[in-house]
Amino acid sequence: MDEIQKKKQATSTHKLGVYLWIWGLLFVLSFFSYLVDWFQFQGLLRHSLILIFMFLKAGLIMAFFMHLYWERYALVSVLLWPMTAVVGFIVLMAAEAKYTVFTRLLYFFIGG
Amino acid sequence: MSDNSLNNLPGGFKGMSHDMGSDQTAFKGAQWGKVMMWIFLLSDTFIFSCFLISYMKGRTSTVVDWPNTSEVFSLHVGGVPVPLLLIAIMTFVLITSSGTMALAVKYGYERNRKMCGWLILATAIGGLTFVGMQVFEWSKLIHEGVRPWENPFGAKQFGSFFFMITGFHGTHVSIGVIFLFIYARKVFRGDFDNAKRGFFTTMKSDYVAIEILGLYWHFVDLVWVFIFAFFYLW
Amino acid sequence: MHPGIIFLGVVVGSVLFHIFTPWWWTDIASNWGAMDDTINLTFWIGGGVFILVCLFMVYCIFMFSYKEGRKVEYKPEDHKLEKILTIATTVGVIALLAPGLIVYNNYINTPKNALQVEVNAWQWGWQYRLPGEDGILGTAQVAKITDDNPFGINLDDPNGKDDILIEDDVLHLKTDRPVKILLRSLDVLHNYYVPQFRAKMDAIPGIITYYWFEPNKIGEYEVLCAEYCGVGHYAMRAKVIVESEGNYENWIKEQETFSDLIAKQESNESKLTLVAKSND
Amino acid sequence: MSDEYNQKNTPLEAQSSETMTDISGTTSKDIDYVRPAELPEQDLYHGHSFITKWVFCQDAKVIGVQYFLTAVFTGIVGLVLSWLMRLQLGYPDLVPFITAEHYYQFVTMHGMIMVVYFLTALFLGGFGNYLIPLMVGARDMVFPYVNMVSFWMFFIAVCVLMASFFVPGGPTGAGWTLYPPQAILPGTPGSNMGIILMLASLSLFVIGFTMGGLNYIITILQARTRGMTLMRMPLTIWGIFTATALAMLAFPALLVSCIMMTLDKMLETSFFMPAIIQAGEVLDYGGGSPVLFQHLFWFFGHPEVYIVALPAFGIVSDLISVHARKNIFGYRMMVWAIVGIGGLSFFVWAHHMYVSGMNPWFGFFFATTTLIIAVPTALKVYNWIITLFRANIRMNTVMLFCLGFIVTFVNGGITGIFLGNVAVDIPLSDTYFVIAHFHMVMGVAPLMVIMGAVYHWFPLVTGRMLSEKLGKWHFWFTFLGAYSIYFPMHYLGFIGVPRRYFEMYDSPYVASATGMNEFITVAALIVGFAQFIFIYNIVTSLSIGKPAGKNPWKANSLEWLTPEVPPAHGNWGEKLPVIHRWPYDFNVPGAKEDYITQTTPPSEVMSAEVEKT
Repeated sequence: MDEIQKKKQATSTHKLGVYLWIWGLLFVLSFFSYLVDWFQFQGLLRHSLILIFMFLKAGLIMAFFMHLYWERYALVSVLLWPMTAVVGFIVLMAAEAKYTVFTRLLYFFIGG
Repeated sequence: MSDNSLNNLPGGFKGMSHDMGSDQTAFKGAQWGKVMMWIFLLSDTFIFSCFLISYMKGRTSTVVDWPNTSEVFSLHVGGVPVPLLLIAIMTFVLITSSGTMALAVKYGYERNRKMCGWLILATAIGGLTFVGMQVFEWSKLIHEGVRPWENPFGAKQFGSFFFMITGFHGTHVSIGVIFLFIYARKVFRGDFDNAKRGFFTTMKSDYVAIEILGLYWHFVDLVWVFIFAFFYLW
Repeated sequence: MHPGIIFLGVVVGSVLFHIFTPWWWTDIASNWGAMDDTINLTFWIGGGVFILVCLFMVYCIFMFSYKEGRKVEYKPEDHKLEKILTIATTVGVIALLAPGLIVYNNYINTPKNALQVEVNAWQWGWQYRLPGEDGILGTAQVAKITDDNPFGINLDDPNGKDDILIEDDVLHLKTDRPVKILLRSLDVLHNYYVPQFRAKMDAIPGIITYYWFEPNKIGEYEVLCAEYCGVGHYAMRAKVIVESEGNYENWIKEQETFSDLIAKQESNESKLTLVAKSND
Repeated sequence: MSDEYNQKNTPLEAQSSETMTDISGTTSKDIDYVRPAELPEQDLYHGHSFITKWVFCQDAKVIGVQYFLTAVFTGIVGLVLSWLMRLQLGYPDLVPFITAEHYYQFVTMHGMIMVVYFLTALFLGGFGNYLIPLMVGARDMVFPYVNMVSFWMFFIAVCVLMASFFVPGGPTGAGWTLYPPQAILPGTPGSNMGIILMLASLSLFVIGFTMGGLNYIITILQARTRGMTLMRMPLTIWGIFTATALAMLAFPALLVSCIMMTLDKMLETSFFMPAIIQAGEVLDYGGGSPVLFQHLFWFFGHPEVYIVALPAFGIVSDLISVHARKNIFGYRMMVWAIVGIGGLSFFVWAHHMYVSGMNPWFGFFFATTTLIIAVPTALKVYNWIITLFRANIRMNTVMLFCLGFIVTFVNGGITGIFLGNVAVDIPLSDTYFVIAHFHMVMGVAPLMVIMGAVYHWFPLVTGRMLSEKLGKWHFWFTFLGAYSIYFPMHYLGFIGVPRRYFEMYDSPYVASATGMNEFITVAALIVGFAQFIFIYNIVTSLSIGKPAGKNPWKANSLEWLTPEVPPAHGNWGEKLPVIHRWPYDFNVPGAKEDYITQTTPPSEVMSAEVEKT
């Protein structure tokens, strides 16, 4: 245990610069995503920009602030694989939502 | 002990199959509490995912217009509406507190009690500020007539999802703030240096606890990143 | 008695029960014979697997019950056998799935000439709306339902004016003509289910769901609600009468259209105002 | 040190890594080598008063028993409710006091109790707590305090659930699926306090379970003893582990749907509520989507089915192996099947919704994924019966229950293929076929395993054997009775009798079903009463049962190898056990005994030809 802790300390103590860098990056990225709204980008551009900045921020927080970058792959993969279930759920629910709004518009408003 | 230390283990994917095939622990060098927090956060991720998926379904399938968030959440500064100003400040505050938390973890492992304690306290105050601003935001919206069950700007579900999702996130922040204060006190008192036994669990205190608390706090920040993108910006 | 005999009895009993059962499908009265076929296919394959597995188990317990010092095979794995079993099972599963998906594809694609029928479900009863001569149902919303407009038809939709309204739970259908059932619920979940037609679908408030079938046997059928909808669920019945084209046309002529209903209400109102005036 | 890691380390190889071949060149010390401990000894809190020893106890074994007893209590409530339902269906004139409201309340509470508060709590809370630390060689769960809180959360959840029987309006009668809008609208029994208490109780259950689940997962992953690789764990642990992992990821969906429905009920939000006219009155709802609830519910609900089934799969594999005196066939495949079924179970949920009015194209996707899941499940069945082949089968009560499990599970699994295949499901869904299917596959089959497991582990927990004679009577009544309840019930579904009908009606084509309903009711009463044989057996055996001694079944796995029987707090006395092999070395050629325990070092069984797999 001691060894492990020492190892941990060794990696932790070196990283002040890294933390500050990530911290700065997060501010910049947040500012960028704010600018997406400020300039009122619309449509695909808006959504893809929002997603890109979001995933970058999330990735930075997870990788460095939550130390995932330094964790062993066993832990990382156990944490990330279940996300496929969430992704599947999102895709299917997006399709379901589209279908719902389609029938609502068709039978409640448009007709034919 | 020597052949167990992390340095001698294979890394990368080879390390993964080694770890999974080995005895005793699957996550080499990861303390029990830390793994627990990770698995808990995984479960919590599913909770927030379900909230956001419901929100996606609700927002897409309503035939009533969804309010324009950048107008609804704008603040008037000197008579000029600035879109999403408050949200931007809240994001700023939360990221700041995340940074201080990351540093607190670092100093905790360095057994720098003072730094660690002050940084945790700063994090707690950041969290408190965030909750305070959220209270302001809620009262502003309520003042404008938005309720969980109705919304003057368009679809009913806007109010419902707004209060539910930010409320659930705010609850997480508040719980985090409470624990941050408790842990700041523990750090200053030196519990982690003396391995004092916990009041409830009777287990010995260890600086790993700060990292665990940090994981939780960063997670709260992480969720905010998604809420900010999907609820306020989308 | 050796337990193997009883287990054998269970398997034999199941088969005999299946052969001699008086409980089986109601006679089919729609085009969905293919559903029965896929069920039968599943029955033969699945039943075969059930019998084989159970018989093998019974064989094992007869042959290998405990004997001190019996020589036991020590063979943790047998990759070849496992591979064969995996492939055989996969083939079986594909054989079941493929026909099922083909039938389902027919089920969700309604033929072009299908007659539309809107079923309105509420706690606890049914009513129907048929398109008039234009063959198109007018748009309608639950929120617009009033005493004067029991189906919530949008008044500004010209397609709705000639819709035929049936405020009764008996529905007449033409034989050999596909029907597209559009389900609308006013309150909770329901399900318009006629066992003889095999097809079913939930009615959900908030959206319109559909299914189709082609009734091909003249007769009267009972409609059951097949989705739990509150205390009255078990009593939520209706009737479908499948009849020849001639009888159907006679029936439909007697039904009231939406414009008839509006006209009637207007004349009632004017009568009322006349009465009111004469009372002055 | 480097040798250890350079050596190819595929899991099963490690299981019997040193066999006859390398004995010649090495000393016995080397072949017994096991890596040194990575972690320090666990710091345990030893209770010293009655309250800390038996009530707020932190010993996983006591918590397991507490879970077990609480779950069995709720299970008995569920059993009584099922009797009342069956009486109403079979002999409506006999029980005029059961109104439609009551009937639907019984249906709902029976379903919810049995699935969540009985089976889930029993398998994971009961067996999980008792067996995990023992089987992986830990002194206790990793967070004993959290584990204790977990049980008391569960206890409060049960209390809240039971309280709903006594509130005005009674418990909810929305069906165990709690579908909105009806769940929260008048017209359904218990739509006020009943449903609120139900949702609150479920939320508490989820919170409590999360605490327990974290313990189970981390104990299995991070607190195994020396030599215990993942691929040397008994399948029981694999089943419980995968089920717990599923629960950790599936219960969030339940929690979210509970929260949203509570808000719909109490604050009149419109998450699940579209525009509704009830009894001529327009309600204040609008724009919501009831199907969303169904998706959330089944995103939880389908994994939930496997949360119940996977521990049963695991436990039954161990029971079969021990009592057939033969290794489980295809261990590695069994593990992958469990994990694969678990993973796939998150992509099949909407097969419960084929006729729910969801996007019709989903049918193709979900039918395909559902039938894919049939393949690993079928492989597990093959492996169980192949294990029996050329074995040495003890025909005791435990084995009988395993055989009963195989029959009922195969039967229920095959009817599952009917319902998973979308075109076949359409005529059958919402009929008695569904009832028969899921009772067979996740009611009777897991119960067979639970009972078998009780007969198997009772000697460990109490130090005394259960009566074999009573056990056999109990088995035949339960198995034959339950089979004759649910096998004919499928045929009611073929006729087209819809489920959740308070009364069978006078429709001509179901008039013939009356006789069968009466038969099923009688069988249900008999099976229910037969359980009192079981309870009697347990109660009397506690004091007059034959003393079991150590390892009465001659099993290999760790739980039988504790210094004391029943095991004391801390499980292992002075020293933690060291593991040298998997738990299935039965009848190894060349070995003196017909079993080699997991702790037996290779040097003690030099002549055993442990096969290199």
